[in-house]
Amino acid sequence: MSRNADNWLLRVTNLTKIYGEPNENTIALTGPEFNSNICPETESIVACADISFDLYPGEVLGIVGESGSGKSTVVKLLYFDMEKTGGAAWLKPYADGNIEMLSESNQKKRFIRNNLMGMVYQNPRDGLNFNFTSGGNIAEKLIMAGNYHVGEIRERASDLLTKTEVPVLRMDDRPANFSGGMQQRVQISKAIANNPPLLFLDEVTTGLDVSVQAKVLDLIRELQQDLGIAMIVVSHDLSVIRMLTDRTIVMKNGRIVESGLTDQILQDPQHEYSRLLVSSLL
Amino acid sequence: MQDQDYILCECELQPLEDFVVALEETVELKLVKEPAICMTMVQAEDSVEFQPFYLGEALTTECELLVNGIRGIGICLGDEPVRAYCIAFMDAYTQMKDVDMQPVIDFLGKQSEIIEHNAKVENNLILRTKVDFKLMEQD
Amino acid sequence: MQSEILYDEIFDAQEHFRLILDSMARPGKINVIPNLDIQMVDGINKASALIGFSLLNTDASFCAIGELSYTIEKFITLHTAAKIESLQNADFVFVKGSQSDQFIADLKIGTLPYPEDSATIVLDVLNISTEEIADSLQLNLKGPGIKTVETVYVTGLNHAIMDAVKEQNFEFPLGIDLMLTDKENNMICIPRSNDFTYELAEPTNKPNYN
Amino acid sequence: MNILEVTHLSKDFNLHILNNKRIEALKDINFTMKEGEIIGLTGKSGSGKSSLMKCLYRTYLASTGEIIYLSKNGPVDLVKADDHRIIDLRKNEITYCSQFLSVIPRVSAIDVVCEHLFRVEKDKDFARRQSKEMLEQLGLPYELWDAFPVTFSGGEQQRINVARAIIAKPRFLLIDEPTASLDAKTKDVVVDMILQLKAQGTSVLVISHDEYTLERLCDRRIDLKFGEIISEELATNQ
Amino acid sequence: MVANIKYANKYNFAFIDEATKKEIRRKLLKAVAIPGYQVPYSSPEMPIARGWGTGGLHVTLAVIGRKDVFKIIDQGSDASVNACNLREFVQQMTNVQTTYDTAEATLIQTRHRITEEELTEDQIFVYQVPQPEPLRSVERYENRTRQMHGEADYAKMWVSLYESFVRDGDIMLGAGYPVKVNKRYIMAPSPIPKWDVPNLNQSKALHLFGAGREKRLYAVPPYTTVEPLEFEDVKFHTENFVGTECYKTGYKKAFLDELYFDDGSKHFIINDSNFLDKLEGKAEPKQHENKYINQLES
Amino acid sequence: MGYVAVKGGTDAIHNSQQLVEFYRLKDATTPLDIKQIRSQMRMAVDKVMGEGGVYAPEYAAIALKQAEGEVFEAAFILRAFRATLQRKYYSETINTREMFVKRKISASFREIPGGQILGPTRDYTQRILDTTKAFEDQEAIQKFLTEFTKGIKTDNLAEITTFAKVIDLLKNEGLLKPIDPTEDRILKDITREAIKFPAPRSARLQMLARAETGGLMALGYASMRGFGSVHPTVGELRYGTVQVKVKDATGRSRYIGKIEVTEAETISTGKRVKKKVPPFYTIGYGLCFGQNDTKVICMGILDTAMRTPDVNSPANDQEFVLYHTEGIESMGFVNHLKLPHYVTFQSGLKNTRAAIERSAEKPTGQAIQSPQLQTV
Repeated sequence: MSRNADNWLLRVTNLTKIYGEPNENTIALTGPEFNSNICPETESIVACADISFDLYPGEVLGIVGESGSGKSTVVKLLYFDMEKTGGAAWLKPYADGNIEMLSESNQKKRFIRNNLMGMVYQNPRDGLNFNFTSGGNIAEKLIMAGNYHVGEIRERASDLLTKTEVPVLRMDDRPANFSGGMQQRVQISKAIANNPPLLFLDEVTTGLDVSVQAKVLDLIRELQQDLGIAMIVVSHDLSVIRMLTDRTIVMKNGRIVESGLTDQILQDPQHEYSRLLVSSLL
Repeated sequence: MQDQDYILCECELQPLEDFVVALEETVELKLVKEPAICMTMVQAEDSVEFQPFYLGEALTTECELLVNGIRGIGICLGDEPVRAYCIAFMDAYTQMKDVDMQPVIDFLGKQSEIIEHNAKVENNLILRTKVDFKLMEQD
Repeated sequence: MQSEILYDEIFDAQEHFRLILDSMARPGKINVIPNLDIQMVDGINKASALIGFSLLNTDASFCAIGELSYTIEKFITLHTAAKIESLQNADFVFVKGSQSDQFIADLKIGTLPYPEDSATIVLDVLNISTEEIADSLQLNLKGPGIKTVETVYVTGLNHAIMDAVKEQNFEFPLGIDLMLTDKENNMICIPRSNDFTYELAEPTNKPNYN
Repeated sequence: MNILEVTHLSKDFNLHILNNKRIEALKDINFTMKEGEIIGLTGKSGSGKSSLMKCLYRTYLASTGEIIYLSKNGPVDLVKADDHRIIDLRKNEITYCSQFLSVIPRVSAIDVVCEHLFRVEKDKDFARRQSKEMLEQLGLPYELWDAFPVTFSGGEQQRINVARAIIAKPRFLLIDEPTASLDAKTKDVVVDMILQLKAQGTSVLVISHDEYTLERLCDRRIDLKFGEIISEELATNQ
Repeated sequence: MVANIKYANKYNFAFIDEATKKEIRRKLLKAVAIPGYQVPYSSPEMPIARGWGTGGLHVTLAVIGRKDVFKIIDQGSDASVNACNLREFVQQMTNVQTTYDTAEATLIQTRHRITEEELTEDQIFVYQVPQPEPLRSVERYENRTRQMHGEADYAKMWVSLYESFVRDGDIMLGAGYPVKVNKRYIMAPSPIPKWDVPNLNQSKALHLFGAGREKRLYAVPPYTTVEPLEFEDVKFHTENFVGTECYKTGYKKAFLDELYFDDGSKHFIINDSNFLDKLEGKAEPKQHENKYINQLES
Repeated sequence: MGYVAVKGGTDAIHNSQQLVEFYRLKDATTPLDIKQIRSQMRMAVDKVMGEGGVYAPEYAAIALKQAEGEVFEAAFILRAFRATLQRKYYSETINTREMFVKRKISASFREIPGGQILGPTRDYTQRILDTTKAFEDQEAIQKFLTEFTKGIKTDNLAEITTFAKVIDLLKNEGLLKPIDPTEDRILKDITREAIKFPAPRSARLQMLARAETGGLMALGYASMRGFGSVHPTVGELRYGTVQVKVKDATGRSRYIGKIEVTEAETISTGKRVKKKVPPFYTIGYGLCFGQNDTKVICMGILDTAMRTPDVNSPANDQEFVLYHTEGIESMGFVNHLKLPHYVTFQSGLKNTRAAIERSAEKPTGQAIQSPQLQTV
């Protein structure tokens, strides 16, 4: 598919999230140049501000930064887990990209989330309902998108579990008793159950053993290749970013300090903070 | 002297009833609303942030009448048809002109004294339960 | 200036409410509010006023718009003690069917968790009938309460109001509910759950053979 | 027609760790390249050959200058073009083959080679067949085909790296030391493969220290020293 | 001097004060306009205990007029203690005519059953609802279930049905089987047996639901689509009385009570007392029709 | 067959009501006078009013008599009685700073303005069963009354005064947490509209004021004991009468009587939300009809607890606290289990029997598959 200015999948402009009661100076007095995202006048916290980017179909975008940089906030805002303070976002498959999705009613947001997005959280508990079986968790996502056929649901669930290397025999077990890596793979199955065009991955390997981490990353790579899903990968770990992404945004104190091709960010970082990040990796 | 409503709500019922009965014969009287019970929602507020809230309802009796064409309204807590009527009557009566108010003033004054005296006695009984730290130290 | 009123707050209110409930449960079903001998003010259908008497009290708010709105508001407050509110906050809105449709966009439509926190419009029209009348708007009603389709004919109703209502009711359960009354105390209701369409009468005044 | 026009290209690095020492990796580079041409980049190590190649591929951001690349859809300045445009070109026209295989863990040799084909080719078996053919030509032992290249020797990795670049049949190939650790026989295979690409219209910029390779491949050579072009000459084989 | 009428207060018609009646009436209209949606209301305490039908009473007393003919049943029976108690209360407070005859009634209050006899367009059917929130079993917090309804976010509910099937080979919900009203809201039909659930669909009567303790009102207007939750391949079904019949009438197409006699023997009897009376009196009451009943042999 | 009795329900109910009366009266003792109950069962009457949410001492006494002393039941009767009466008036805000104080203590300071006034309290009565109460007669009562009031010099009585509040002292010194500007300060009435969550503070205080004492105590105690983090100091606890005024139809402010209330301010160390904010004290507020120390203290604890939501501690969870301390509702619902449920039970029975049958047919260990998936 050729890339031109109009075939973006997700367009984000000036996305902003502020906690507390900001005043008119809050934005101006926070950010990387102040090395803080807390407004000195109001103590409001600028989780992220002025975040703009386009994501293309099938593209994998990385967002990297230290904890508190606002990288997770960005995906949580886009997945409607949080309410934005300002900014806008459009998703092509929703109303042909003509309606700003962050201002839609919750009913419509839910539709978008159920049908057009998937999310994998760092903690499987956030993405999975531990009171349901792993099959039930996948069923939840399928049902949300309108599949009400138990046979088909179970067939799809067993396909997904196979694809993500979770033993199908454990379909009717609750993920609470699974290992961390397996929980994460169930979570991924659930997230991609509806073949969403867009998948968010928020620190998905953090907290897993290194060997398990590698397997999860492989799985994501494979899925990306096989299904061509566009992804936004949030991680503080540059090796994850290097392995998965085409393009990378570097965030600090709630702002984008640099964005570019992933190999360029890694080999020729422009911003002082990116250089620091990269040098700590090498 | 305390406010008229206060005296009429707090005084003994019998003298009030007797006093009103005596006056009734001197005037033309029309009952607009017979004494009936209803509810009053009691509003309170917390003592620090002054957050208003509703504490609960209090049973109330209300009555309305015309004394020589002058409207009198009586409201008091409890199921008290006679008292509510008397308050309404007195409310209208004390708004009348060309009537000798001295008996009314005397009545209210006397009742007020009784009420105040009783309250003071109770208060003094209560104050006996005050813990006196200074005394303990001196001993 | 308390006007005398022969209205039984217990039994008339109950009887009228049952008729309103029936009309709300069966959109398009015409119920007739019994003609009570009460002193009216100009500018509002008697049936609309009776709807107000039956449903309003201090705990509810309303407003009237258009000509004579001040008189109507005073009249209704006097008899119900209901609060007069701004258009944006009113629970009930009394308005003429000939009114322009702009006010509709200001009405509250509720929120997704609490969709009932929304306005009800009590709309005065000239005629409501099951049979076609000259210059009428033909309303085709479909939805809960209706077996197949219900058709009613209404005169004195600006069709732009119906367009505006449709627009406001776009995202069910958000929306507003309609009560229509006419000069003869006929009443129909159109709840937000209703999926209505309308047809305008032919511009030429065709003779009515019925 | 010129497929590439590089004018006043320079690249500085600011080493903030070393007291913000500035290094001028490339200084005012100017050259053009014709469609279907093979240009060899020569010079001692540290002369800026790889930096130049990375600037062309946008792994490095040029400090000044222009790199006008004539894509299928018209001219593009590779210095200023939008990231998405670059990704698009990388997927469809420009391939960069570095000196070292950037290993993808836990992917078999065959699949590493196929990576590009998988993106455009739905039929995975067909892609794998092509990949096998190429590995066979390059003489990679069969038993390694399904193994993970992480553990391979330098020469073996090099073959895979070259194979995955060439199999993509790019319009513009940037290739860094394709023959450095290969035996003479394999060297010839690689050179032949590149020449075959040229025959199909590919333009190639190649870095090599190997005179034999340069001799056989290049239409022209550009010699760099301290980040500047010191000579530009037609190849002897022309 | 006025008479001392202390302690001699008379109760208002239909007990509840007029302001509260108006509030309930306004809320009922909203409930009808948004079928299946639970409207919060003030729900004042009644002289019967919370959980004993206060919500049903609120609705009944807010709609009832002097011309109504009132019937009340509990567990299908006109004579059950709770029904008797409430009937007497309503009668005392309104002086309306009461009846056992389903066809004759204009206003019917019920606990746990829909009458076996078909309801008509002239009837209002009022349910006493103990637990109005169908999602409570999957979400304990009210503000979250509200949000779920608001956004039609019913996946959790469906997954619980799916899991029930996976665990036990069937959707193990009995009385109060959740339904979807007008393709939008999931609603608790009060604990009526599954047998009755299909009779809500496209009913001729108006159905009003009152949950007093939980302070919610909701409604199903006549001629409204009401569908029990079911999967395309795992279907809702009603209670199975195959192989049994009413020991008094031999009738098979009605909801039956299971009785144990003193000798330990088990018998079945028609649950709806008025329906049973009519059959025994050789009358032919018109029964509800639905695809589940229609399949049965009489 | 118990409840299934055909047509027999009505008579049984009537006879049951009669039987209740029989047991209440069968010993033919002197009838309890309402005034007696009101004065000698003062605490029970107060509890009935508090939990009934209606201030009407005489009616509460009647309800207690009718309920044979069951406080729950009496409160319930009072609540139902309320439903039939129009609410005609809303009072002006009562002023507890001008309370006629009958009891006033503080745990946070030794000496407070006006001193520690114990008032009528059972706290120090040593709970020794006083068997002489069995012989109490008119004479004894008169004797006590004369003795008790003897010491009062009626010609030289101290004036009635009002007292400064302990929390005002703390407040003036700037020790209290500044008012949270984000708090929803709207005035809601939960008897007029069902409570919505998150509930504004006005609704929470109203719910607590009429909640059941035992329920409040269980949760307040839990919070102090460790299932929560509020363990306050009683800043001040007051009991006494306050004046009630309303506006009449002509708009004049009218005194209509006084009511007895108990009030508590509990002081806790505030949770710090922002870093640079010092550790101000937070105040929990409790107020209820009648005299009920336990209730207002627990109300104060829960008022504080609910202001910092935390699902891990029941006392900090608004929905949990407010839904489950409503005594009339919990009592009713618990008791509704006594109603016949044979239709619902039958419905469940069908499911259970079928499931047991299915499990008997199915070989153990085999996963259940949907009909379409037998072969998967």
